[in-house]
Amino acid sequence: MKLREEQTILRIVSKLLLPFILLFALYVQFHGDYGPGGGFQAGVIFATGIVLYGLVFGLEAAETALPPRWLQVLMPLGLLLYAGVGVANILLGGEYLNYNTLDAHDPVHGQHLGILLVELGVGITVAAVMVSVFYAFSDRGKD
Amino acid sequence: MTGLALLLEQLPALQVVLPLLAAPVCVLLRRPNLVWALSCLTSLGCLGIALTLARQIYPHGVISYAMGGWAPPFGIEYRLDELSVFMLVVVSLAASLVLIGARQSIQREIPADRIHLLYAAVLLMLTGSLGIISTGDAFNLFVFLEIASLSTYALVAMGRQRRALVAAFQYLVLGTIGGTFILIGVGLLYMMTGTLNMQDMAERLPPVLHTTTALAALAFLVIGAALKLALLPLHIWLPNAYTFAPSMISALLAAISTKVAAYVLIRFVYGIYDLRWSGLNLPLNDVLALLAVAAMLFASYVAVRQQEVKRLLAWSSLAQIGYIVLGLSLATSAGLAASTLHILNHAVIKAGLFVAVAAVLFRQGGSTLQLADLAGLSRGMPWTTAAIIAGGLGLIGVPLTAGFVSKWALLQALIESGTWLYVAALLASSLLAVIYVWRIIEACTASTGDRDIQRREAPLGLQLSIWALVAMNLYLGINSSPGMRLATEASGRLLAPTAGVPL
Amino acid sequence: MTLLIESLSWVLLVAGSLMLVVGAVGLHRLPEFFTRTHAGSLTDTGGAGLILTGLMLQAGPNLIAVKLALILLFLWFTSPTASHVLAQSALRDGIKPEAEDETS
Amino acid sequence: MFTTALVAILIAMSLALARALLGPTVYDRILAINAFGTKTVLFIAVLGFFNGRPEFLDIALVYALINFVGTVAVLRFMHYPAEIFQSDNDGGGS
Amino acid sequence: MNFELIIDVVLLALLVATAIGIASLRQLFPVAMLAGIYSLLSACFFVLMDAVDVAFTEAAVGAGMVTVLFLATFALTSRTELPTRPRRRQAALIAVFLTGALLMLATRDMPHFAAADAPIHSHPLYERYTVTSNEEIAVPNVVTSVLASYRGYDTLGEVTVIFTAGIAVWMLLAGRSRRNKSAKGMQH
Amino acid sequence: MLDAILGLFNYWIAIGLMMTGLYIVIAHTNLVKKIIGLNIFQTSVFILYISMGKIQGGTAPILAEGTLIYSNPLPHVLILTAIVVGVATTALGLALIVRIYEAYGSAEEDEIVNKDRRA
Amino acid sequence: MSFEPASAMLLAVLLPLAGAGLIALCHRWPNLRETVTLVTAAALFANVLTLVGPVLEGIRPDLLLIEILPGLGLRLTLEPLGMLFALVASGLWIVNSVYSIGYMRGNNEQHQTGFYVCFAIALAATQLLAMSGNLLTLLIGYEVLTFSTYPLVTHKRNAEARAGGRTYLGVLLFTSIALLLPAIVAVWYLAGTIEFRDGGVLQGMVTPATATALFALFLFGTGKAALMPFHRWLPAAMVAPTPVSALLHAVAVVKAGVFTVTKVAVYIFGLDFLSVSGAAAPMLWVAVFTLLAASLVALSRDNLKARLAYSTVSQLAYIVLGASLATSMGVAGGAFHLVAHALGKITLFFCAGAIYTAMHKTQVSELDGMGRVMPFTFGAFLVASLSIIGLPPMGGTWSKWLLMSGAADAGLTIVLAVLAISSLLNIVYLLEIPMRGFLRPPAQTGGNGGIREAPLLCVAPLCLTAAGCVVLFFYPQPVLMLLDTWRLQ
Repeated sequence: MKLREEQTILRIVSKLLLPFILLFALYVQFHGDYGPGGGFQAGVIFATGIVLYGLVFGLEAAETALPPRWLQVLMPLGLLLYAGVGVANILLGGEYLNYNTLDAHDPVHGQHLGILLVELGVGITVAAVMVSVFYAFSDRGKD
Repeated sequence: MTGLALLLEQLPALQVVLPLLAAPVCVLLRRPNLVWALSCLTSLGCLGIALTLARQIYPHGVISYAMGGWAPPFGIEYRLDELSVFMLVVVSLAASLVLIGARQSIQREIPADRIHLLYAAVLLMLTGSLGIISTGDAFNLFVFLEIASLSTYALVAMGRQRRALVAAFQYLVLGTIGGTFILIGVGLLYMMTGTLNMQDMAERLPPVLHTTTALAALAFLVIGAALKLALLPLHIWLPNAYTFAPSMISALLAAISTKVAAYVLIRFVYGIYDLRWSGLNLPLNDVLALLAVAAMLFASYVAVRQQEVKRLLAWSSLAQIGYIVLGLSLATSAGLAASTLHILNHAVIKAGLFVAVAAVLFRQGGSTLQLADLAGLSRGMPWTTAAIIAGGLGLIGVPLTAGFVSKWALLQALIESGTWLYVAALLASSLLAVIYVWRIIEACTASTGDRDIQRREAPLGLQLSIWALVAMNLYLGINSSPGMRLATEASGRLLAPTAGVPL
Repeated sequence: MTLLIESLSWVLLVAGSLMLVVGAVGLHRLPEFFTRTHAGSLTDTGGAGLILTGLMLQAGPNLIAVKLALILLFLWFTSPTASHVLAQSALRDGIKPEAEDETS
Repeated sequence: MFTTALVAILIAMSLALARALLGPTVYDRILAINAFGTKTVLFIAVLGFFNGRPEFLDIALVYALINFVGTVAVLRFMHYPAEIFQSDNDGGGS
Repeated sequence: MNFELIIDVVLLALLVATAIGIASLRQLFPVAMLAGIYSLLSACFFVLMDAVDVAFTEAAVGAGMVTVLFLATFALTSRTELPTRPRRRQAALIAVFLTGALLMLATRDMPHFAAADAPIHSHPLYERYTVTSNEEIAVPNVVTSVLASYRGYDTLGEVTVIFTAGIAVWMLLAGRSRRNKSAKGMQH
Repeated sequence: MLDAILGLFNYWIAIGLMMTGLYIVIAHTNLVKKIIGLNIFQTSVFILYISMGKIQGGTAPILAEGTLIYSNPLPHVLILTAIVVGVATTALGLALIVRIYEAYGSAEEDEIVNKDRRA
Repeated sequence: MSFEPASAMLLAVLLPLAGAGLIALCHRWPNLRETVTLVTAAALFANVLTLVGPVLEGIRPDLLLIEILPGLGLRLTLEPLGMLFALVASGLWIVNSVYSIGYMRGNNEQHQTGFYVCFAIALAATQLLAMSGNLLTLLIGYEVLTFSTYPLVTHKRNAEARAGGRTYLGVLLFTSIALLLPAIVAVWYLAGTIEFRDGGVLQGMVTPATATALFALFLFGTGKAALMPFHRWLPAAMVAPTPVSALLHAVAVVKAGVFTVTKVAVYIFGLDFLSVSGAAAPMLWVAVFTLLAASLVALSRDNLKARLAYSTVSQLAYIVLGASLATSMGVAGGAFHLVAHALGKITLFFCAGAIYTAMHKTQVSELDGMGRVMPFTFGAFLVASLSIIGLPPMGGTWSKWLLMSGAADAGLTIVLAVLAISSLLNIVYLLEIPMRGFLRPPAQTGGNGGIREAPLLCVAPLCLTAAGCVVLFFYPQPVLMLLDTWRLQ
């Protein structure tokens, strides 16, 4: 097919954009304290990047870049990270998700640390779920 | 403070977090038997925690737990009173008893590579249900309601027939509408009170009770909860969902989902609002009672006409939901106690019946069970037949079964409030129950005729689960004073007059 | 200096707005798909370019300007690409670039 | 001044939406919707300045990105569903 | 404020137009894209209402991921829908108008839009979040501090919801080789 | 009167949108369209919530120098969560539809019901 | 045995249950199984006999087993009425068991183990019922009896049996759930207790109108008492094997019904309250109507068992009538009739079964001349018929006498007349059978090969019970003594 030739422009542009997108996702992830954004949005943007890659270069290419096996680990991992922070708080003698306990001397720093970890957990799970949902749908059409 | 005492203080959170942690671990573990064992342990752990909490709460009263250390109403509060701890015990008990027997049945009905996901979904459903019960925050309730609902949709869809998918979809659409209605209701309430904490809401509501906004909020909350509860006429999703779900999942659904929805309804109409408030210019109890009566009669009637056992049981559940709603619509302590007790009793009875059906299906294969397929059951699986009979008698409300006690309590509450028509309806519904139960029993004892069915009893795990549930059923029927006392105390707390309430 | 930048950005903004409106009217009024593609591209590149540059002048040299530049970059990359692919698939789909004949 | 730009953008949005609703071909609609997306990006950008809090440009940035992905997705799924579903062995490349 | 109100009105009008378009179009691809537009528009509206985080999310999710999923579903299923049946339409209209009437009734006693003295702004929660949080958590984005700390438990629930959805989709769609087996099973 | 119209306008439109969404869910037989309807319904509820949080002359609740009025952040937080719930539901619903289509060869409710009835 | 009376009561309930378990275990060895049945029956009777002494002394053994709900427990209390019923039921079980063995083996019936198990459970239920200390316990015994006899009724497992079983269960459960249960809940609500107490618990708690309604609920609710229009189950249950019919009509089920009625009248309403408030009056007429109508229907039935069934309906109405008279004499008459009718009717059914076993005849019109072939059977039939009609020298005389005096006490002359008419009807429909047997010439086809009785295990019991009818006339003291104890208190 000459499909691929027709889409040269699309391929080049996408390849150019992709690093920006992933970088932007990281930015949103860690800039959430100061501006709009946070783990959830970052996860979605990251997933969108992978989706773009999959759309343009095919599912298998995407699956090589980010194998489904990883996703199956990352998905529960993010949730465990979030819930684990809470358990850590309990072990440190506070209520569940009481981030103040994370830093014995400076509760505000504890809060920052807690929010950072928790948002990371959100981001990981969301990105993994979104990508794996996309994979699942695309995978279905292979017949 | 010792570590143990410290841990005791954290139990309200651990109750919900335990299955929440176990679910992702299940996904990571992947080995079916391991995952099953983990789920069983988790649900038993939840049961243990619930019982420990009950031992604290029944003598000492409400426990408030501030999530994240933020005092309510600024953070999310877990607020456990007698009713919620009662429900915690019911849910975790039903989940443990069903899960113990689930291994073989699930193995037979679900593809091997999805079993660990299925158990994870079950645990998430448990998480959601326990979270709904524990929380004192209206929005948090919505979130956990959606966790429970989403996992339930997925579980229903895992049924073997293709109709399971359609049933799950129907459930999803209606469930989401219900959830969104609750979201609207919570939003309107938030608008009028400025808070999300249910306790705080209840305190700030009386001055604005006359506003149409507050009344509409109640209407939305009730409709939303009724959708999740499958109260007639919002019931259409339930028969299909129960019929086509994997058989052990039907047992879980029957024991947990609608019960938790009933709890949500009770929370809304008594925990936030109070049906007895005179400022409440809505004929809400009458409407609820009428719907309940309609459900009792119509659903029982439909159940009588069913040919498929799970569907029959599903319609019977709809009728039993009617009992629960009828009790709570009375707005009396006795009525609410009867409802609460019936939540427990019906959970045990129906779970037992569905597990027994699962046992039959395990030996027979297939995914639906026609009444005619039961022929010869009493010879091949006499113990399972006995369990089905015990459960059926419980549904009718024969003395010495759990069903009798709650029916007795409900009758008494109805007579106390002088609503003789409802008494008549309750009795009529019981009579219809006699008919549909008897159709099952007759089918079980019918001779096989020319067909030769080779059957033997289900594997030990399933039997264990069945007999634990039947034993619970009989125990609750014989020694129901403790259950009744707990239910009465629970309803008493909920109806206790609080300051500033315009009665 | 400030005044100069201010007025320049003002001019750019107004010009961009004008271009947007014209493009949109074109999108609406032009007879068939390919001509409308033209109008659309005009808006996306020209109008957006002008307005974003105007905003950049407003913002001054800081992160905001960088972001605006990024947006512009995105739009300039993606918009023509999208139009290009769209036109291509329309062609493949059998839509002929004939101005006279507006059929559905 | 931002007001002018906002008004212009809103007018453009309305016209694009009208085209999207009127059609007549699927491509007309997609084109219009795509153009609409671009306008939304501008709208958000200008609105930030109008409100005096221009640091929220991230949203506009995301829009620009999403818009592109959306368009690619439409074209992909409309015409070459087989292609993304099928492998494209050297496609990953680089 | 007045000009903001005009923007507000225009955006809402566009939203209504989009919604009607979605309801009436039967070519499903444009419908999916219009749904994306609907999200974009509501996100613009959210920005106008100062809800930048929500707008961010709505844009990324509603216009991005969800639209892609819709499109994928259409590609896997059908691209046009059948016309609705009149009786169904009537039933829908009745249900919808009942709900609408109830909601309209609810608006009668609502605090007015943007009124500063509405209960939700006078409740201590508001001040705690917008003022005190600066000392307690010291994160400039109040939404983040409320989301991740004050109501962090809600967010845990939110992640759980997403996780549940992930598991559910995986359970339903993964594993192509077994699917053929189960498809055979379905046809008995 | 005008005051009431302006003061409640947003809510009324949100209600109108909700009704449209609900109408799509109930009236349309295409399953995907139903899910789209659900999405519209939910998004309209979000609009209702977010309208609630707006304060006259307020700005986004991201703390900055100077004495600013911030709009109420709590509805924003709630809706963030609600959006996620919506996405999750949508994803699950669509996955179900894909499976339904594979099993029935149709994504129209009426046809599916007919096929079941015939079976 | 030196049990405490209270433990003996508990034992009376547990013994048959244990027997049922043992019978099920002895599934494979029929002889052992039947031995277990007989031993259990004998042990039960002996055990119940030990209770007679204490009860005659005026002791009321009382045992609270468990509290289901606060104030609502499983409670056993033994008073003279219950003693009488327990005695009759356990005594006749022995006879019935012997007969069953003959009948079941004679007819090669299926599922014999299940048959004996259900029988034993039914007996346990009657004991529970007889010794119940409150309405709840009574209800439990009542329901267990219903469910345990259902498999007996549908013993044949064919369509006819299932239809009969459906009517049986339908009527009994309908009445108990729709009428009896609400009546009990109402008593609980109105009086605050559902214990059986001397003089009743309702006095002063309810208005006469409520009392009337409640009494009606109780009487109709006790479907086993077969008051019209809830009598349909009784003829329907005739599809069962004859020993079951004997159990249903003589020993357990119907007697449980009338026992319930009498016990409720005496210990819940209290005779004084009942007569003062006039609550029983309407039901009196229902009983009278049932009595006459059932007799008339019996006349028109040719099927022997059906005729006997309607006769039972009519005879039960006597006992209900006795309770509804609300005088101690009337109740005593009813209670005595409980015994007399039990003995008489079980004999009649045994005879019917014997005829079926030996000759396979079921219709009255086929019995011409059979008396000469089966002299013992027909002789016993004659004796039992006379007893039921109430002619001396049979036990039934006393009950008719007591009932009539009761009616006279209450000043109800019409009732006297009705009793007289009914006795005449009894003569017509019951005596027709021995008359045909002995006086008519045998039908052409019938063999005249001398005496051809049913197996000994069938004939011996029926002779025994027929003898019992006679003994009861000459020696009614034990029963009267028991009833006296009750009246003294």
